[in-house]
Amino acid sequence: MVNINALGIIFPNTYDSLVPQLVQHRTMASVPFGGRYRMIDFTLSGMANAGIENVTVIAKKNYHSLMDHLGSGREWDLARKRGGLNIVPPFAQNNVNVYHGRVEALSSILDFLGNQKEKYVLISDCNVAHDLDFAALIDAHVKSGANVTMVYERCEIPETVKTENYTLALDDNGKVTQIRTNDYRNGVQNLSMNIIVMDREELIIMVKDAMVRNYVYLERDVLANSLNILDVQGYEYSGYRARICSMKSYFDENLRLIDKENMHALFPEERPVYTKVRDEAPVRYAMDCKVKHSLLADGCIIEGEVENCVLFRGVKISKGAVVKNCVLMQGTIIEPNVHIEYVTTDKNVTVTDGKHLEGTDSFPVYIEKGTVV
Amino acid sequence: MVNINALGIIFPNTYDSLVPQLVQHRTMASVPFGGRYRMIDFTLSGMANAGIENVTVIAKKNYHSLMDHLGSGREWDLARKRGGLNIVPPFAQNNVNVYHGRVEALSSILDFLGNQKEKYVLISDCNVAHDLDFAALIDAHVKSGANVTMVYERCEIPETVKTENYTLALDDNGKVTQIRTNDYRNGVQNLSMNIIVMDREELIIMVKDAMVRNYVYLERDVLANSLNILDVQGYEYSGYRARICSMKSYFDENLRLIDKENMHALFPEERPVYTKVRDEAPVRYAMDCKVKHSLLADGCIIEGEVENCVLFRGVKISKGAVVKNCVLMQGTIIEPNVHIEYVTTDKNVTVTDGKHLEGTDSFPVYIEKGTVV
Amino acid sequence: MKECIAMLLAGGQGSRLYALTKKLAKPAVPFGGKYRIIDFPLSNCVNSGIDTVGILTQYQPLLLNEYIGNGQPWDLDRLYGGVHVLPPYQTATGSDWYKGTANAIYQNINFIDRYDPEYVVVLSGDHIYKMDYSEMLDYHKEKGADCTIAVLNVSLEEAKRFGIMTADENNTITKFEEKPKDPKSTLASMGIYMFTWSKLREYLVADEADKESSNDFGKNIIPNMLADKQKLVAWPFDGYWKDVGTIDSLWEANMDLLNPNVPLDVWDPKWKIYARTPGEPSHFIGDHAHVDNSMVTEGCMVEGSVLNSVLFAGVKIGEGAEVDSSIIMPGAVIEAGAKVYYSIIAENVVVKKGATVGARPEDVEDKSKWGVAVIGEGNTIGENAKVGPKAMLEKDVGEGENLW
Amino acid sequence: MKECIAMLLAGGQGSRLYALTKKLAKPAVPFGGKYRIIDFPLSNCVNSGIDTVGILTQYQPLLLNEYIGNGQPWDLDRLYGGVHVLPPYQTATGSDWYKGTANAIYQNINFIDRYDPEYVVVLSGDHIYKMDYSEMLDYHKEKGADCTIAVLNVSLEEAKRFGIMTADENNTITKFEEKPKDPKSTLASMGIYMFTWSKLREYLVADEADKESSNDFGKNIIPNMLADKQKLVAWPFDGYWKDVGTIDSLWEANMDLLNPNVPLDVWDPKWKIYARTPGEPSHFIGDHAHVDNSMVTEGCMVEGSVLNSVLFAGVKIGEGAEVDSSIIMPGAVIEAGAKVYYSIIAENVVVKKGATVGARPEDVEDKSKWGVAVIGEGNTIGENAKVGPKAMLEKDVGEGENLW
Repeated sequence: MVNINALGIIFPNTYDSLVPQLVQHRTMASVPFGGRYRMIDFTLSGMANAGIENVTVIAKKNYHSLMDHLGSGREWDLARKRGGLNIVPPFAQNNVNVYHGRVEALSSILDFLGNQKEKYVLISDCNVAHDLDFAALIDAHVKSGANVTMVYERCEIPETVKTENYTLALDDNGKVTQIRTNDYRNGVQNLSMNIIVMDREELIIMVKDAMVRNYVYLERDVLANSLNILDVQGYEYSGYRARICSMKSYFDENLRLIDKENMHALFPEERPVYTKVRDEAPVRYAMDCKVKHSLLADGCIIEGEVENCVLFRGVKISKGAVVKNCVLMQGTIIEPNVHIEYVTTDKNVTVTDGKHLEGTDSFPVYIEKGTVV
Repeated sequence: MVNINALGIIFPNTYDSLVPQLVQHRTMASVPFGGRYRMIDFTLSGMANAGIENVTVIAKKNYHSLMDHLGSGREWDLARKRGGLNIVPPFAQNNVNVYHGRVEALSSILDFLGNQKEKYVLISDCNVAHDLDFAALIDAHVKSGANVTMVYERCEIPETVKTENYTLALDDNGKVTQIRTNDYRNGVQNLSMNIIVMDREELIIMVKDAMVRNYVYLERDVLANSLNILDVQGYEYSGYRARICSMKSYFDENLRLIDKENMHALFPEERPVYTKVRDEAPVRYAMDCKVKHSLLADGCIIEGEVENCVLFRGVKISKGAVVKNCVLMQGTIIEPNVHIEYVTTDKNVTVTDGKHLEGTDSFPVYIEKGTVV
Repeated sequence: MKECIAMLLAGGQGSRLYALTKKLAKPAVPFGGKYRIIDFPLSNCVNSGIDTVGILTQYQPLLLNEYIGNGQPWDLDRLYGGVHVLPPYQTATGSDWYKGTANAIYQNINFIDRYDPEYVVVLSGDHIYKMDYSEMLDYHKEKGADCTIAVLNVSLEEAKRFGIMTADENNTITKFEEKPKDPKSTLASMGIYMFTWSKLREYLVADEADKESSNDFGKNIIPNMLADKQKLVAWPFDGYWKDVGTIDSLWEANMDLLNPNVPLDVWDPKWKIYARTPGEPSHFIGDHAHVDNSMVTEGCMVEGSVLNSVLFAGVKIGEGAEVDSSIIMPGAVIEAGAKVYYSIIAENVVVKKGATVGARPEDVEDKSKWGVAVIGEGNTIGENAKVGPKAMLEKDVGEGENLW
Repeated sequence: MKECIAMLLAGGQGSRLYALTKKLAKPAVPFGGKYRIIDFPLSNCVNSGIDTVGILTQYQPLLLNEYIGNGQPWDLDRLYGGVHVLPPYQTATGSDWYKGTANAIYQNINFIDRYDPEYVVVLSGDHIYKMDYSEMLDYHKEKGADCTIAVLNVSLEEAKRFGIMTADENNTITKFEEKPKDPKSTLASMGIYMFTWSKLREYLVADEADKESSNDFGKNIIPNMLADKQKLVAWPFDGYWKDVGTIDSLWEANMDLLNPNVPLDVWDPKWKIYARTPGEPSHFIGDHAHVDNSMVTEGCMVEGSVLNSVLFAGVKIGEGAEVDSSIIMPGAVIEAGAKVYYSIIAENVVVKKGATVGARPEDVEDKSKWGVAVIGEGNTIGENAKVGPKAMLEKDVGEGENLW
């Protein structure tokens, strides 16, 4: 009767380096996305919706905003006496030791892993917002009898991740025959989504062994070299996904969401995406405002003109302002008669009266947190 | 109607160095005390009982067990949407920067301090378990009109803190005329308890100024040099207190609590001490066990003989075992026919069948966490 | 011990809200895009520093109970205190439904005594307003009153519908009349009473012993205290306040949110109105949408025209649909080309393609026939059907049906 | 959607517990040192993976309500699901107190439907046992049953007090009799029913329509299902189980905790019994204290002799006092030199210096006069007073008074 027999492990800092401006004060996991979410919400809600009741987040750095966002895990119904949400800060241990690979990160929680009751482990990064049904994934893993299941998508490898990816070669039965590191080929590949499922006790043995051998990366150093002895299965995800792998993709993926179909694909009714509640009032559309083709989160006040924009919570667009093709994060204030296009503002940016600011489709401007322009 | 107009700030790591064995895997704040508490429980419950609804814990290192203990602050009724309990890990910020003095620690939360609504700030360490009425202290501070109120007790300075203390010289009106650093005199002194109350906005200015001047210690570098321009008031605490300043004092202070009067003094009914709930069953006294002059926390099972001991949660004393003058932390298992005296065991120690182990009054033996003897 | 706790009377069925309260207690009726009526007094409590609230209810409490839950959305999940829903119960010596407002409090004397408060503020669950009860308490203490009643200045005409006070120059109340035909004053009771608990307790016990009493604050407790020369004081309030007990007043209060000249502001970060919300994605405004002077919230999909209206969570407005001066409650769908004018559309209603609900007053010749149209929860208005103004529908309407 | 939710019948006043349930619903009666009776079924639920529980109650719910609160102590504070106390309520068409166990569930069909469960397990709030309901559910599914009833093998003599099943070799129930004079079987119903919800729902609706019905599971629902040839299956349970509805059984169940040969173990970390506890300091055992074969918990101060007894939180046993085979509930004080034998001392009772309550059976000549003595909540037994065995006190006893 207990729900799904797996625990979750999330790495919030993976691919931080691809969006340096966005992670100055936060982790990839806490990068705001889609008006009211943070990247981790998709992975964490996916786990919660699959019935996973025990999730560990292994933080690396800059995780204060993440702690604040996750709190006790209440919003994901993960505030539990037993299991629930557990954030492990690497520095909390006596040895100040910022791990780099998954092996080292996992080695810091081996005792914990040993004491859990769940049979399987689901491991994920959070730089991709998706609607992967984790319950179906785990089910497929169990049915296949494989040692490890790796999720991949069929796509071209984005330029920025050509030096930081795994791709899979598969046989006709979906068995992984090769794991390539930093695949730079053009054309559609089986790009790993860095989501894997495996047996908890096998993972513990694997990590212990890897530590002894001084291995760093779970996929490159361990799995890739064990395909002859392990049954590693590929699992394709072909649904909607927003991959954040550059400042440009951050901008593009936000705007791409302004579409009924895409919204339904990323936010299906049967698998809600949870996030921290902020008690904002509804959006106030003032008299004579103009808004077209946009996404707006609660707490915004709109007096001016908005087109093809994603407005996060509490954004104010003053009278006479014109805002087009923009991603404006929480608390951005656009003063009267401002004209901006192709701009991403970080939190609490103010663009003052009458300013004109324009990026281009291929090079959107980014304005740092708290800046007054 | 809002309760007391002060926020709390707690330093969990102060005096860690005096009990090195106890803080190998924890902070001073999370050192177990009195059978079912941690040191921070006394300070934090005192704040909660005074009606303080906004408490920040500025951690330095080893704070994972502390995070686990405090959780969302629910047990202290500090799980709030606004205010409540807030743990600030120093490494959470981008600059990896372990502060040493209060000035640097406070400087890391200046923005936060600036945004709060409370008029006063109450700052405390947690190496002393006491029953100081913080509401009365803050009240006295407000009534006195002083800039700063410092709490002290009249006592001899313990040897181990002679190199790490402040003492106060006071005039007839209780005004502090001198703050001595590392006072090594014998005899009764006005020993600072490192608990101070002051105006929040004045504290912000003071810390900013100290940062500019590269000052490190709030008391030594700032207050001690400003007694001519600031009205610093002394406030004497003369109630029961257990000061943890050495492994010996840790042992002694636990045993000193086995006394009706002392229990009532540290745990008065009108100001309960809260701690994390652990769902242990009541203590089971088996047939023909013998227990005398002891404190026992829930979850213990007693089959043997116990005298003058403090048993933490879930300790098991097997048949035929004799345990005298011991402090046994959570999960300690004493197997049959063991004889131990003058021993402190850390968590999850097992003393195996028939072993004999004896320290002395002046030199109690300490056994590390998880050891099997 | 708590200095002051609040008792919130949420008992009424709110039968004048008809179709809207068939399955819902009045305080749970949706309001203002993402709130329910009870969010206002509850948020007032927590913003005023009152952390202990008893909610007295006996009508359809299930939804209200679930909505309140542990009180966390209002920061009222406290270990000591917090919010508690208090239905009637049986004791060893018998049992009773709440007979009147005073009896509801009387039956919960044990609850109140547990917190040993000095003061108890009695509130209603069906008023929209923002008020700092701590200021009212300060006034109560300053005046040394036994009971302080919040009052509003109304017109002589309106006064006939209220409990009306006469007060001297110190605001001491000298007279109290329920719905006077010939009002002597325009100080209307807002139904918000601050009592010194020991005093109220005494009067509740006496009132319960009086078999003739209707056990009501306005009819019994207040007149009895006045007759005994207890000190009753009027505390004047000049902010926004509205009893939303009727369809018209509920509609108006929602419209007031859209009027920049009315002092009802839910966007003020210093006095937030808290609510339990489902948490849906950002709302979507389509290419051909037109939104003007309106409120729109999470989960909405707007592809049509929305004017002077309040949309709740998850509402869908299809392409070419027209919504004017209406309140569209959670989950309702207005399909392409449908028209909704001056209406209240309850939760999960579907107005199918091309259907029309309600009318603009300017489009109705006989003004006596005009009024706000209401479609009750979960009903469907068929394609191209027509529902006239002032309608009060509690059933589906078939395709093409004309109920004008 | 939830696969299985639990409905816990906690309605009874428990009048056979007399003085102990005067201000308390039976499920809230303290048990086993730090628990209350209801902790057992609630902990069973959460340990079995059931995270949605409705508690049906109408008698003195205030304390039970406060005790359950948001369900956090049992890890049942869930955003979707969790524990909910369900008192009776009024609807637009009327209102009713719960008429019987089946009616209590009937009135909350809306609550159950909200979770759209496949199965509903119906539990009682007054049994002490540890059971994995998920095993029962597996059995129910495996057998393809409409209703599975947990049964215990009892003696022929005991069988007369129970609902007794006759089952075939596949455990399919062929016959059910309430308290038969001449039992045909020794399979006794434990009052734990696992239903396929769609089936139960059907029978509840039919039962409600039947004006003759007493709306009870044992008297109506089960016999009706049996008569209709629905598949009813017996699920044999062989662990510890006790109905603690009488003073004697309540006392015995507490004593069972002290008996190493009885399979009732609250120390098992794999099946914890959760409770809401006040959180008091470690307990203190004095220099001259003597504690043997007993349970002692937080906040106790023991300076006297405690034998074969269960002490609850904050109990004080003075120097030279003697407590034997007794249950001392939270906050009670047994002063120096007082003697308490074979008694249940309710919350906050004070037994003053030198007083005696109860007697050892060996010290009573006429055995028919012997029995467990009970002192009701909050009473004081004066210095050197004497209260005999089998007493049932609900008032103070003066200094030196002899009530033997």
